[in-house]
Amino acid sequence: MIEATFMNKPNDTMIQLIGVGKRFGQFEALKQVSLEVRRGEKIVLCGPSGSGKSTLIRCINRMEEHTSGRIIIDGRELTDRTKDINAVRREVGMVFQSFNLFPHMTILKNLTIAQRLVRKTPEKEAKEVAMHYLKRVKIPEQASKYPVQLSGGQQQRVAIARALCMKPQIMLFDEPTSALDPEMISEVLDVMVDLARDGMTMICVTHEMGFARSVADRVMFMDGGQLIEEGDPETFFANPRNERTALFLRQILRH
Amino acid sequence: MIEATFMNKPNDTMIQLIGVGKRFGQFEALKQVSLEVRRGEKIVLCGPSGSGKSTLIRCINRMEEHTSGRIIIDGRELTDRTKDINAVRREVGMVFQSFNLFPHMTILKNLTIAQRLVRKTPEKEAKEVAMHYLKRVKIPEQASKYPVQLSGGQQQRVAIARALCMKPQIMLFDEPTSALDPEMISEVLDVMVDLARDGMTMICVTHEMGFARSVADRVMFMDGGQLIEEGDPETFFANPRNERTALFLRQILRH
Amino acid sequence: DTLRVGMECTYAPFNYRTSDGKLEGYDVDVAKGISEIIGVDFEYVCQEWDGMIPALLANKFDLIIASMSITDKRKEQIDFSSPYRNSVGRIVGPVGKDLKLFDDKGQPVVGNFDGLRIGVERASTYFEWFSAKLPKADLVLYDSNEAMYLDLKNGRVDVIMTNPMKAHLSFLSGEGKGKYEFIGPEVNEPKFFGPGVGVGLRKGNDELRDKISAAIRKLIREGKLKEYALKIFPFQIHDDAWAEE
Amino acid sequence: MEALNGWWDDYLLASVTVAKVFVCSLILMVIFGLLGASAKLSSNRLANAVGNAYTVFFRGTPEILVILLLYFGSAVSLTTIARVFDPSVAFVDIPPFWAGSIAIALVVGSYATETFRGAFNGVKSGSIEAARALGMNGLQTFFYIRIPEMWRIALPPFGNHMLSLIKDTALISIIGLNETLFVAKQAASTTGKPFTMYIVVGLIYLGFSTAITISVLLLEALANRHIQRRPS
Amino acid sequence: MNIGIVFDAIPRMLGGIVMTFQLLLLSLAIGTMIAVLLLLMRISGRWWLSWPAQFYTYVFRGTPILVQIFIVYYGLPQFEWIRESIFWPILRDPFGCAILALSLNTGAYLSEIFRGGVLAVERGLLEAGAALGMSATHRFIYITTPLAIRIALPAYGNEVISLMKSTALASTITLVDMTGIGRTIVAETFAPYQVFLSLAIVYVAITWIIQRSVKRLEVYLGRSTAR
Ligand SMILES: Nc1ncnc2c1ncn2[C@@H]1O[C@H](COP(=O)(O)OP(=O)(O)OP(=O)(O)O)[C@@H](O)[C@H]1O
Ligand SMILES: Nc1ncnc2c1ncn2[C@@H]1O[C@H](COP(=O)(O)OP(=O)(O)OP(=O)(O)O)[C@@H](O)[C@H]1O
Ligand SMILES: [Mg+2]
Ligand SMILES: [Mg+2]
Repeated sequence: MIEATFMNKPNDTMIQLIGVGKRFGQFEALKQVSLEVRRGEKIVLCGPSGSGKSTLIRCINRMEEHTSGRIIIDGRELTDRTKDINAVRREVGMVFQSFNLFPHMTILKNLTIAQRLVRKTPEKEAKEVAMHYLKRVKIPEQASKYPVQLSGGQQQRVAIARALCMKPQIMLFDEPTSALDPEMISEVLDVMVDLARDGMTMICVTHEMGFARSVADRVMFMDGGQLIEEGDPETFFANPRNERTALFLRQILRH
Repeated sequence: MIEATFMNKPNDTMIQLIGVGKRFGQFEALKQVSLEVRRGEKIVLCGPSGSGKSTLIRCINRMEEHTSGRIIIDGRELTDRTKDINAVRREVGMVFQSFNLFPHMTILKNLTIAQRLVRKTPEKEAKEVAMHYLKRVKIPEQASKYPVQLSGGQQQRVAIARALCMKPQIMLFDEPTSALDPEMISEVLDVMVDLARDGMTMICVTHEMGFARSVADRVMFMDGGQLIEEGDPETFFANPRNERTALFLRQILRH
Repeated sequence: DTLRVGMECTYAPFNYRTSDGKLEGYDVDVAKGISEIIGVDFEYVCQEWDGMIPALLANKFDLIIASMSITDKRKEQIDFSSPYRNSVGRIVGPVGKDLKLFDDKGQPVVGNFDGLRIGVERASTYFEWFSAKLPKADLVLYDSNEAMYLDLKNGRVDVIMTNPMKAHLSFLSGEGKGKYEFIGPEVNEPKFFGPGVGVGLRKGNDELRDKISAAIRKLIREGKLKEYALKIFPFQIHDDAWAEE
Repeated sequence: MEALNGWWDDYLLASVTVAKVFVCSLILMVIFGLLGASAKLSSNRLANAVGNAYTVFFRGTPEILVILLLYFGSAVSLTTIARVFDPSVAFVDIPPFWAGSIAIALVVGSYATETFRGAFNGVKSGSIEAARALGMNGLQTFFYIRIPEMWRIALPPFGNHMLSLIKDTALISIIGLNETLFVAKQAASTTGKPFTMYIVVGLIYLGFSTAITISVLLLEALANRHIQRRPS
Repeated sequence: MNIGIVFDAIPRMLGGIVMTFQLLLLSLAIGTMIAVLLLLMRISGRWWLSWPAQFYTYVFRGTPILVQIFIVYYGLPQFEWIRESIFWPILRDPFGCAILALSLNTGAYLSEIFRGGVLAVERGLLEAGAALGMSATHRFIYITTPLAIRIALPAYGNEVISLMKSTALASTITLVDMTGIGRTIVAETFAPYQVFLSLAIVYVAITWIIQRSVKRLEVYLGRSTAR
């Protein structure tokens, strides 16, 4: 895969991981992970609990620091230099399993605070941007409410809008629907499908296989800190080559 | 349905609800629910959040007291008399969404405590029974651990074994897999399928449609405190007659 | 049969505890003398000054032998034996300040107390005297006498009013020597300071009171009180006339 | 430092007094706390009112006042009560040791009331439902499920209550209990070295607090051994 | 029991309420500043800042406030150099001593309360802030601080009440706060029961007022988290 990298124009490569490792003390959460994501590509990441999926995407916007290998985002390598990190983070939006909306701020404030502090956008413009994305996730009427007043699905859509307000090049999703009631899952997935159609570069950790089938360019399977298998969704689900992948897919699809 | 009751031999009817209602203050959580479950029958109950599924099965082992109608379990009617209630509860095992293992007791103690206090089983025999059911749920090696040291799936299997130790005639499950990670769901469902094959009478609140298809004799749909629709799994999923059922099924099955 | 005797235990040289834990002082000697004569054992209870009378009334002990002056106000609450020691007050202040607090007749000059911070013990006869004579005085109230000397030395109060015998012994001839002195004459108005210091008891114990008074007179007649005083001071601190009924 | 010569034995004896007061008031505090919590949790309105009045009064009144009130007031009220039954009673009285111990136990007990109440309510209702579903009766549920769980929840705040108790013992010097601060007052007046004398008291109390803190940590480890996750 | 004493005593004791509140508010303000300083030291991640803060908290929480007051008031002047230092005008004054001892003491307790609040702020929210590119300072100001205040408020209220009760000890170092006046009245009237009981009721009333105010503030600050 490293060879392949040089074949693409650098401009086309949005995320590049070269032999990335991550240790927590003794424990190796990521082992020699290499990966390349092109601009506009949609990746779905799956795998058993503890396999390192969250760790992987958290390394990509440096919520965790990788301990070996190289990570290059849109041509910028992630190193220890803080300046760079905030610049990179601006390009990478992230949506968490548990929404993590700021509970003491209205929805609108949630959407404008980072714009104002990080991008120094003037108040008025920040509000316009916020309303634009709130419309996009179909809840402009909730702008003046507080997070607890919204349902889980609405909160997660706000979280997505909040990330979009920073106009990132890349969106990372870490099990965005797994904390939701069954009925609310689809409204969030709808928004994500919509984003995908717009050409956003996305990495999404999820076990929603319907979603994977309809939007993913590649599905990847992780286990024990390694990328074990990847492929386009149809062949991946129909004919997993790897033993472990097959077992996992059987388990989550059987019932 | 009330008519139908008189057709069966009483011996064949395990659970009988006649026009059961349940109020919480002003709010009517159950409205005129009638239902009959034969010995060995497996019922899957589904429906949107707040529709009264939990309330219904909690009334069956009198975790809640119904406010109107009659509930008859294995020939015994549930009334205010405490003696009777504990006798009935012994016949009815219950498994909760959040496992509810006693955190301060080892797995073995979790399984023996009620046998010893309620059934007055001698220590040695209680332990044998416990180990028997731990083997049945395939984790005899965890006997001396504490609940937190087990994964969610393992904890739920212990909870099932704990209920089985009381040798109940009926098992009630309230969303037993909804607090579990995707991979652990199947290990719990496996145990439940196994139980179903053994001829246990079961009522199970779940949205695992694969499970419903493979074991349920009848699937029932609740909404607004009423049983709206029922049928055998194949026809229920393929051709829901009711508008509301169809909408619900579309939402949970789409992605 | 024993009686419990309340005292401060920090009021040297009248009643105080030595580092090896023994109670000593003039009050203690008097108490022992009385105990011998009336043939009752005493047990000592230490109590802060401001709670002395409430504690006696609450039966925390049966007698107060703690250098308590016999005043009319106190007599409304408790009974006293006949006196066993003089009761006077005197102001102590820094050397060399010509404060002119008293006129020639020994009466306080009200204006000259202005701006002075004056230390007295809470619930003492000195406090009563100031309240009556100089109601505007800036009084600082202490729970114990020793704390007052410390604060005088530390400059937290400008002058203090206290028992001259005690001040002479515990302060003016020790730590305060050369720096502090008596200011003005002894103040001795029976209206405030009473006829002297006596043993306090709850009302309604007349028999016991008379026994104790008799014992005190006996101590005076036998020269015992003089003996106790001379252990500490070069002079006696009672009036021989008190030996008469 | 030589100022301390001759005072060490007094400090030692006084420390023993502090320890005695601590033990007595600890026992009383637990009793008051449990009584208060039961009163507040009870469905009886009178009990509720008494429980509330108890916590409101003792949480709002400075400890020193409670001590003075009990020391001076107890004799007055106890005597009045006693005379109702036996007019010949002259005086009933609580000595400083007991007046002080009861006073600080009453104050800290009012805090413990809330702790115990919270711990009773804090036991996960899931465990209790499971016990009921298994057919265990109310008493069995109480002793086998509620109490062990409650103990774990109540322990950390309970440790704080013990620290409050030990520190409040210093206040009993005000009514003449011969404890460390009282010794220091006398020693300070005799030697003229107040700093030295009071620092010693501080160090003694620091020692007591440290011992209590360590014991509570050990007890917590014991109570929580079952929620230690497996090493991963 | 002589009720007249109570009617005489209450107005006189209320005269000391100003002193009680001066002690309370001034030492609360200074104590809060000390607490913030200690908090910053403890979460700085530098051992040479965090250890002294921890030691300070340990000492001041491990000893009785009355002993601390006595050390400051009676103890410190034992040393010549303190009496000649620039702090003497403060230490000379019993009011200054009371404020000093009370603030140092309450600062230690408050710093623990603040730390509890800061630690209780959900990690996920800070991560969300970081993921949006907010700097550590921004996160501390806009996320940690407002949420920590909300979390710590009830405990802060309790500490205010504790502090108010501790001000009663100022009467042991000659200050005439409500308790000081009460003790003087007792010494004059020899009626401890009536006087101390009415004094206790005044304190309970003040406690109630403080509690109500904190509750209101809680409701006001928590309006965003109420459904
Ligand atoms: N901060 C940390 N300290 C120590 N170990 C960690 C830390 N974060 C993660 N790990 C470990 O790294 C491994 C991978 O964790 P990760 O969260 O990436 O898994 P995951 O694939 O996202 O699992 P899940 O599906 O449960 O979210 C796990 O074994 C986890 O215990
Ligand atoms: N103890 C109670 N007091 C008041 N209302 C209650 C109580 N328990 C349940 N309810 C109400 O009864 C209704 C039915 O609740 P129930 O828990 O049975 O729903 P459910 O179908 O199990 O939903 P879910 O899928 O969310 O578990 C809900 O509106 C709920 O708010
Ligand atoms: Mg994860
Ligand atoms: Mg439910």
